[in-house]
Formats: sequence, C-alpha cells, structure tokens
Amino acid sequence: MLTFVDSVNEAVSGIKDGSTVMIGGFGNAGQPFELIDALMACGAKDLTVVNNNAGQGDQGLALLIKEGRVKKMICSFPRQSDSWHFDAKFHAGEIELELVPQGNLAERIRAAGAGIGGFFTPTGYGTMLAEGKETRIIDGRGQVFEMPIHADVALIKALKADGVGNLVYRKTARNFGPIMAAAAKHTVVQVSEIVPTGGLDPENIVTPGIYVNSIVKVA
Amino acid sequence: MLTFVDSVNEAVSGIKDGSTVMIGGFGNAGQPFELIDALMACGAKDLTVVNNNAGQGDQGLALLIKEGRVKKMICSFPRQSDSWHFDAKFHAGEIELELVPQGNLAERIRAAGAGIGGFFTPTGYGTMLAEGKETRIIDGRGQVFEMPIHADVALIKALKADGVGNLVYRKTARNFGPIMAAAAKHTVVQVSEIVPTGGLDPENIVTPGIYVNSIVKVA
Amino acid sequence: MSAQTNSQASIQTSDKPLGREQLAELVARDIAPGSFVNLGIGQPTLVSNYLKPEQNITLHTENGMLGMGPEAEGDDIDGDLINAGKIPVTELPGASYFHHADSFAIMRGGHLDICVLGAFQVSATGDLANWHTGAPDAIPAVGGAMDLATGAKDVFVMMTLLTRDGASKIVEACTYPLTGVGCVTRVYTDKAVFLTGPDGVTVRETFGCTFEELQELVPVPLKAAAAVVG
Amino acid sequence: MSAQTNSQASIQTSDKPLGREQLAELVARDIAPGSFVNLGIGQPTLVSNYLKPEQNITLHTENGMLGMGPEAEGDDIDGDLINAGKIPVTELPGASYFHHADSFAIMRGGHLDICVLGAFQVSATGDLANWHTGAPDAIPAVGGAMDLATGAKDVFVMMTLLTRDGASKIVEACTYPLTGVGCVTRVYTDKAVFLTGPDGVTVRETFGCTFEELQELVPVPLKAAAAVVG
Repeated sequence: MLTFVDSVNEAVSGIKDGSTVMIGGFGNAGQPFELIDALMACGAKDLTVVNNNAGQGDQGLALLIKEGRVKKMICSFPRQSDSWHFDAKFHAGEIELELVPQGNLAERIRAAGAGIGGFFTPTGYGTMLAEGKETRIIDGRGQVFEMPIHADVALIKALKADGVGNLVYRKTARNFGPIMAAAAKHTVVQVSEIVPTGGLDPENIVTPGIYVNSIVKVA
Repeated sequence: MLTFVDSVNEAVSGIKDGSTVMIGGFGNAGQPFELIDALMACGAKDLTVVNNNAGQGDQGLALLIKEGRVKKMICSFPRQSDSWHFDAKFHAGEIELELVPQGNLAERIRAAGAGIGGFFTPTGYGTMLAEGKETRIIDGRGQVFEMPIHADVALIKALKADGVGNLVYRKTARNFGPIMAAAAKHTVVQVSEIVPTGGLDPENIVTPGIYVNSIVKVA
Repeated sequence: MSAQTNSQASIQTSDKPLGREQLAELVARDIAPGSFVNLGIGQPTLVSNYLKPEQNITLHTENGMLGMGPEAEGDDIDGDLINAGKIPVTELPGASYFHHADSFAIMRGGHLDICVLGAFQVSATGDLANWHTGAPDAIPAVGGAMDLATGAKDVFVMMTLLTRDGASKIVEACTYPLTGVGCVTRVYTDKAVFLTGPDGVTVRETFGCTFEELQELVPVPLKAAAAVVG
Repeated sequence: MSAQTNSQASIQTSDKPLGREQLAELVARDIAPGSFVNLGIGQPTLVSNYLKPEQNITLHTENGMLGMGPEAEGDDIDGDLINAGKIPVTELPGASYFHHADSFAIMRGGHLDICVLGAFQVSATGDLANWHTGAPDAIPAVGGAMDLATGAKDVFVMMTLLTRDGASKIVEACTYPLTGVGCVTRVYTDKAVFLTGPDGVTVRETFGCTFEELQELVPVPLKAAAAVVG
C-alpha cells in the first residue's frame, strides 16, 4: 500500500530495533541522505545495514556506525580513506562485516526481489570470499552458491515519482535503487519531484509502483 | 561488433545447421516476422528454437516446424488452437519438446545473459516439470534447480535503434527482446527506425548496444 | 450440535447457485482496495468487469505490464498492446512496461497480492491442478500458471464445484498433474466459497445449498467458517 | 639455440623501461577497435587518455553506465554522474544508464571485451591477486574486482614488474589472497608484456632488458612469443 508522507521522520517510522535496512547509493550518487538522517534520529538499533560501502566522513551511515546502532554491515567496499568510524568499530570487534563482491551483492539483492532461492556464480570461486560456501563445477567453471539478501526496509533516492509510485532516476544515481526497492518488504523513497499520475512515460518507468510503499519529497 | 545490414537475408546469414536460435515475441507482439522468414529462406536445419510458443497458423515459426527444420523446441506454451504443424510433428515423434514454465524460461534466458550458472526457484516444485531435476528446501520452501539457456543467435524486434545499437521497444512488444539479446552470442534486431547516435535518451535505453550485433531496418 | 446447525444455516448467503458473472462479481468485491492483481486467462478475466474505480486495483499482465486497462475496441486496438491471452487491451494512467524477466520477477518475488486462476482440481491442502489433463496424447502447455500459483501472496481459484459428470473438483489429492503445491488460499465455486490451507478446507458461504448438502458433494471434511458461527 | 637468441633479441622493443604513461599508451594501442572496456581504479584509468576516437571504444563503469566520457571539469561536474572511483565524469553520445544488477550482468555475463586492472601479483597460470594484502589488521574491501576478473573476456593487468623490494610480482603461485583463478590473459609491466594462460607465461616484448635479463628477474619459466621468433 502506497502512502505519500510529509516528513522523512514519518517515512522511516517503520524501522525497528534489529531491522535489516538496505540503503541505496554509490558514493554520494543516489544516497538518500535525508532518510539516513531520519534513521539516525529515530533511534532504532541493532541494525543490519546493506550498502555498497560502510560510511564516509562524519555524516550519514558513518554516524550511525559511530553511535553503535549498526550490528552488522553487508557491503563490498568498507575501506575508504575516510571510513574511520567503521574502521574503529571493526578493529574493536564491535561490528560484524559480511564482505560481498559487488556483483554478488547486486545479484543477491536482485534475487531476493525476483524470488530466487539462490544461484551459482563464478565470481569469488577459489578466493577466501568463497570459504565455507558450497561450490560446484558447471560447464567447466568453478562456481559458488550465493543466497538472496532480503531486507525489512529499503531507503532509496529517486528523481521523480508519480501518483502510483512509479519512479525514474537520474544518471548513475540509479545504481542500487531499483533492486533494493524490489528486495525489501517496505520501500521508502525520497524524491525531488512528485508528478501527477500519467506524467511519466510508461515506456520509461524504471521502478514500477508495486515496489514502493512510502514516498517523501525532499527539497 | 555492430553492423547495420541492408537485408534480413544478410542479417540471418550466421545461422548454421544445428544452431540454437532464440526468437522474440509473445503472440504477434514483438515477433520478428521478417527475420523468421529469412531464417526460413536461409535453409539452416536441425535448429533448436527458443520461443514462448511453437508457432501458429501457416506462417513464420509454424512453417519452419512444418518443413522439419526444427529439431527441438524450448517453450512454455506449444499448444494453441492453430498450432497444428507443431502438433503433427510432436505426435509423429519428429520434434523434441522441452516444456518450461514461462517464468523459468524468462529467468533461465536472463541467467544466461547475466553469467549465472544456475538457480533455485519454487516454480514447478512438486510438479512433473521438476521430475529428474535437483531440488532442495530453502527457507522452508521446496525449490528446483534450473540452468541457463544460452543461444547462438537471437532474432528480435525493437522499435528504434541508434548508431551504436541501443534499442527501445514499444509497449508489450518488449517482452523477451531484452533478455534474449543478452543471452545469445550473436543478436540480430529488426527495427522500424534507425536514429542518429544521441537520438535516444540515455535514461531510457532498454537494451544497451553492447548486446546487439546486427541491425536491419524493416519497412 | 445446535450451534453447528446454526452455523451451517447462517453461511448460506444465496438461495441459488451463482452464475459465472455473479461469481466474478463476488471475487471482485473480495479484492482488497489497492491490491495488485493478475487475472488468469478465461473465466478469471471476467472479474475485471466488476472492479470498481474506488477499489484502485492495479492489474498485471505477465507479458510485461502493470496498469492494464479494459479490452481494446475499434481504433484503440494496437497489436503491440496485448494481455497474456493475446487479446488487445488498453493502458491506464500510471501504467508501466517491462521485459519478461522483470515481469515474472514481480510474480515470482511475491509482489502480487492476488492471482485468480481457473482449475481442474484443488486438493484439501491447497494443491492446484490447472494446466494439463495428463492424457497421454495431450500436448502439454504450461505458460505462466506455475509462476502465478507459486508466486502470488494469495491464489484464488474460480471454477464450478462439480465436473460435468458430477464429480467434485475439490478432492483429497489431485489426480491431474499439479501446477503448484499447497498454493491455493481460496476457491470460488457456483455452490460455495472455500478457504484452503494447511488446516484443511473451511466453507465461508454456500449458494443454493446447506453446509450439509455441500458436504455430501465434497469428498473431504469441511469446516464452517468460525467467524460466521457466532 | 641461435634461433632462440634471435627471438630474445627481437622482442626487445624499447631501450628503456616504460613509464606509467607510456604503458597506458601501449595498452590503449592494443585494444581492438570497437571493444567494450572497463578500466579499473588507479593506473588503468590512465589508459582512457590514450584511446583514439577512431578506435571507437565504449567504456563501461560498473556503477551503471556504458558510453562514459572523460573526467568532468568545471561546470560539467554533476554529482549524479560519477565513475566507479567516485570521480565526476561525462556522458558521450550513445551512452546508457542501468541499475547495479544490470551493470554487473554486463560484466559477469562475459559481454566486456577487456578489463584493465592493477595487481599485487599474477601467477604463472593467470591467477590474480589485487584486492587484499592479507595483513591481519587490514580491513578487506573487494568492490567489483572479482566480478571484473571473472567476467571479462580478456583481463589485462598493469603493474610494475617488481615490488619496491625488488621481488617479482609475476610468481609461481600468489601469496596474497586471490581475486580470481586463471583469469589474467595479459600483463603489462614497465619491463615487459607477458601473455598468461594455461600454457604458462609468454613474453611478447621487453623494455630496456633482454629476454635473458628478464628471466633472471622472474621466478617462473618464460617463453618468447612465437609470432616474434620468425
């Protein structure tokens, strides 16, 4: 059921202690900064967060990690020049890390949305990231079994939404948005613009409204 | 390598005896009629054809089947009121049928293009279409292991192409086009219009040119 | 015992069996506002005629569209805009198009609230048989039936309760080849609405027969809906 | 023996080791016209400066774009248009955008002709180690390296041949954690270009050293390229 809400705080109110939260964005492109700030404000803790990175600098996801609200990160690239809050928590043994090759991260999120129970991929075969995982040889190539990543809530950013929740994105800010929207039970979207239903070309919808639950316009 | 060719006959010239050929379309929407006619004319035989159906009436794929050029059909819905040529060949034991639930057909084609070695799906579990296949229980649900479907050549129809082979489609004629384009070694596209490079909005490309090898404009 | 008799009487909501159109109207009325729905080929398609605009239902068609409108007529017929039954349809404001894998991901990923399907048989535990007679010379054709049966949150079946020969289509175990296991949640028939699931078969309401008369027809133990008993 | 001596002499194509820019220029020259290419973060990015328009190369960036143009400057900088290194870039005519799963499907499905990556080590059979030092206190970060290594038709590595300590980065077996097994097809270094594969390591050309001097540096048996021998 789709609702348009007036504030980012209301938009994230469904996030509880222990929730798994997917957060869109790659670098700053597509990051739902305002929704992350609202997640910070709402107080939910023991979170599992799925994002490509593990926070940068002293804002957004990095702050959430600093405050000890994140129990586990599922990501592909936690180490960056300014990922000091994650680094500190990790070295202190206060945060769990599931490191996932970026393509496996994307495909596992996609699998969750598409109802796939698991899949074999050559990525990671023969590496330490396949340790403990089921493997098999298919058509002569070693492959690793990977499971879908589901989430309770996805927080994503899009360019525009129409009245039924159809979304379009902008350039490389699209990144994880469409697949996270499909993989979460409840998808919250911050958009720059809301247009009337019929205002987006049906040929060009990237995320159909069926995947969207809450929309908030962010100035 | 992308080439623009002048005739449908030239476009299908890479199809050899024994080739696996994917043919786009669902009903008449998106069916590359002219390319199928060219495939008929080129004489290639012992074909494995991947299509949602198994031909209708006395044209296109149905004719190819009638002439004994198709060794095997991989499809989800071979039986239609006017699928008499397939019916006759099937009852005569002269054509092999791999019957695949439509969603498995789509997902297996998608898997081929995406480099997935195989996947588990609940679709078909406990039915005769899962007989002989590997199964397992994942998260409490019975699931069936399905393998990708690769092809030598895909024949599809799009609305427009630009100079680098980017494609857009029209309404429900999109259907299997984008996933077949990605699953075949060589993708042949018939389009209604060729526009200059830059003439399609990068946000709205459905099939990027990397998946396209031959383009022919059909009046 | 008298309570049970009361309950059996109270769930008879019509003096006569329902016709096809009445059944379609009933199914339409039971679909929750805002639902995303896929209507199977054949009888289920009739349901669309009874959906009210204020229900705000979005129809999905597995060949690649959300926001499907009514059947197209006259100048609105467009060969590129068809439904899963290959019939020309129309596009409503807010529609979207996508390719076949994305379309089936909507079904298989559990995003549709309801699909409505026809059936040959439904078992006491919700197994569905609707794609293949199993006859040795029949050419099997499955289409999207297994994906819908397995993927939708709720699978509603519409069928006559009895075959032409008078046999119940609600059975202990399906004798026709299965479409899906334990997937059906509700069965709409001319004589009754049944709720199916792991706990067996519950009768929500009957049409033109009593609970006891219905039980005579159906070879699996039936329960009357608790909500109606009171 | 003299034939081998000849071959060893003939594959020295430069008097001096190549600098980073010269190496990038050489890689750029070796990319076949019309190729689809992904350039890894760091040194491989330099290759884009030497691609000629007539080569008609299409660059892919794994965060969701084909047809990436040069780094953006001044007013062209757009926070929504970045590459995998999170640097603002530009869009060329014919570009397209897609989501992350579709973008990695391009890589993982074998559709990229070439990816160019940096490396810590490459083994005699083409194993690649480029993502993790394996140090106990290091925070591992893999990004798209494993997908590129496993997915591209050809994996080119660019690196100095020797570590700061003078150890060869071409090794019998990698001691650093692997990125991919048997995936590297070509290694561009300051001192030589190597072709790697199941048959071992072949030297295509040397820079500032002879084949014999090169063999002294590298602890795996080298072959001179057959094509150059004649």
